[in-house]
Amino acid sequence: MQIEITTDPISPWQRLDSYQQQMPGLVGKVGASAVFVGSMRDFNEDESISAMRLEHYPAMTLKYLQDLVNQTMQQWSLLDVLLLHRVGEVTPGDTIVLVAVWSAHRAEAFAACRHLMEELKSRAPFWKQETLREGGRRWVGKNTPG
Amino acid sequence: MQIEITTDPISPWQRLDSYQQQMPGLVGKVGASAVFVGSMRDFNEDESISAMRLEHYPAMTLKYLQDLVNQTMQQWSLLDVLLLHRVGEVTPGDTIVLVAVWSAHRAEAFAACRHLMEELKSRAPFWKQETLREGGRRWVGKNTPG
Amino acid sequence: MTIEVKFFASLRERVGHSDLQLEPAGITTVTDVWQQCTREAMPANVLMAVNLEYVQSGHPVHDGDEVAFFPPVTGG
Amino acid sequence: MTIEVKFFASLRERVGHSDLQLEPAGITTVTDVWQQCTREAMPANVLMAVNLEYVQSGHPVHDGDEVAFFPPVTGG
Repeated sequence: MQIEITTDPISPWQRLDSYQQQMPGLVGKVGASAVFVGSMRDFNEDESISAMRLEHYPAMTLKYLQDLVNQTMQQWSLLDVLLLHRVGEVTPGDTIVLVAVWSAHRAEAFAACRHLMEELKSRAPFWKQETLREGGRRWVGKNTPG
Repeated sequence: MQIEITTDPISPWQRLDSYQQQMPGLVGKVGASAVFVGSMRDFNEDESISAMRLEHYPAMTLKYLQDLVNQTMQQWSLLDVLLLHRVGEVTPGDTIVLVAVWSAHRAEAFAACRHLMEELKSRAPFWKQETLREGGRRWVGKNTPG
Repeated sequence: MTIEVKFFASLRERVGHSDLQLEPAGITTVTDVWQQCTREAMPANVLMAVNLEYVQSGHPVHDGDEVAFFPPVTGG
Repeated sequence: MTIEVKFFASLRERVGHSDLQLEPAGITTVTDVWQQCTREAMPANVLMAVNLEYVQSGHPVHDGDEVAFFPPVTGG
């Protein structure tokens, strides 16, 4: 299990490739992997967006995500979880979040991946401030339910 | 959009990495990617499994998957879909299926990825025959609902 | 022309054929195709396709059609 | 010791502070912490945490606690 909050760009598929190579003990145990990747769009609420800044509450974010992942792994008997979240300055196309789960069967993988994303989006203390292409900055007001 | 049925081993994350590099027009449009990877387990219905053979009905499988992907892309306004399925001889740990969808928002990505997998598992004409570690072969009877 | 018939997976082994060509004479439905191919009773869970589309056993069959019989699918 | 108070995102800009240290005298609840930091009314949608856990405004606050106020979260 790995949780990382980083200011560095995330290459989601390369990270998954290298992470999965480090779990050889699970070969033959894993029947299902479900992955969600959230990336920055260049358009939001009728405005073109040129950049975004992601702020967070470091100690609480890490604690919240660790508790969430532990609870989710138990609830759905997961074999492994990888969760990455970007902070700092990002531009359109950048990966913001990656959630990957590994389990024996697909129902658990789908449900757990969805649960992690919905909880993260509604409770983890991150905030987005958008830079509008036409000038100015604005805070994103709230996340929409999935 | 790409659909491929192959006897070659599938490296899911490397395939996703190279596929996504070929869709530069969608940078900034994609807000969500959902991926499911199904892989071969070494244990099923109380037996250790050493290998498996995947048979299919080539012309119907391809037609079925093309129709399914087209219908799903329309229903959830997806930006792109990649669907890979292995056939022939496989061993534990091998990737059997990869379904990846790209969309503007996460609800559509999750729902469409799930829909593609459930329809594929219940309707696409593939069949699995397992080789038991203790000797003998057996056909898998049916897929369980997700 | 003929009717092309295909059997897959465990049903192929049970019926003993993977491909058959049938003369269309006397064939109206998918059930007729089955009965011309084998004396086995049609299993309750058999799936059927005509020209690559799922159908029911009463579906009409015409000269030149491809008819397939197979067990429940187990891909993915 | 003191009570450590943090404000984030739009609330940090509105209140004009990111970090404050308060003397614990006279402070019993999270609401008391807010009122010692600013004359602004507490927004209806504000979220609050004590020692990195979500709480409600009536939650007790003790010397040495870390108290945070922030707007609805927008990560992911």
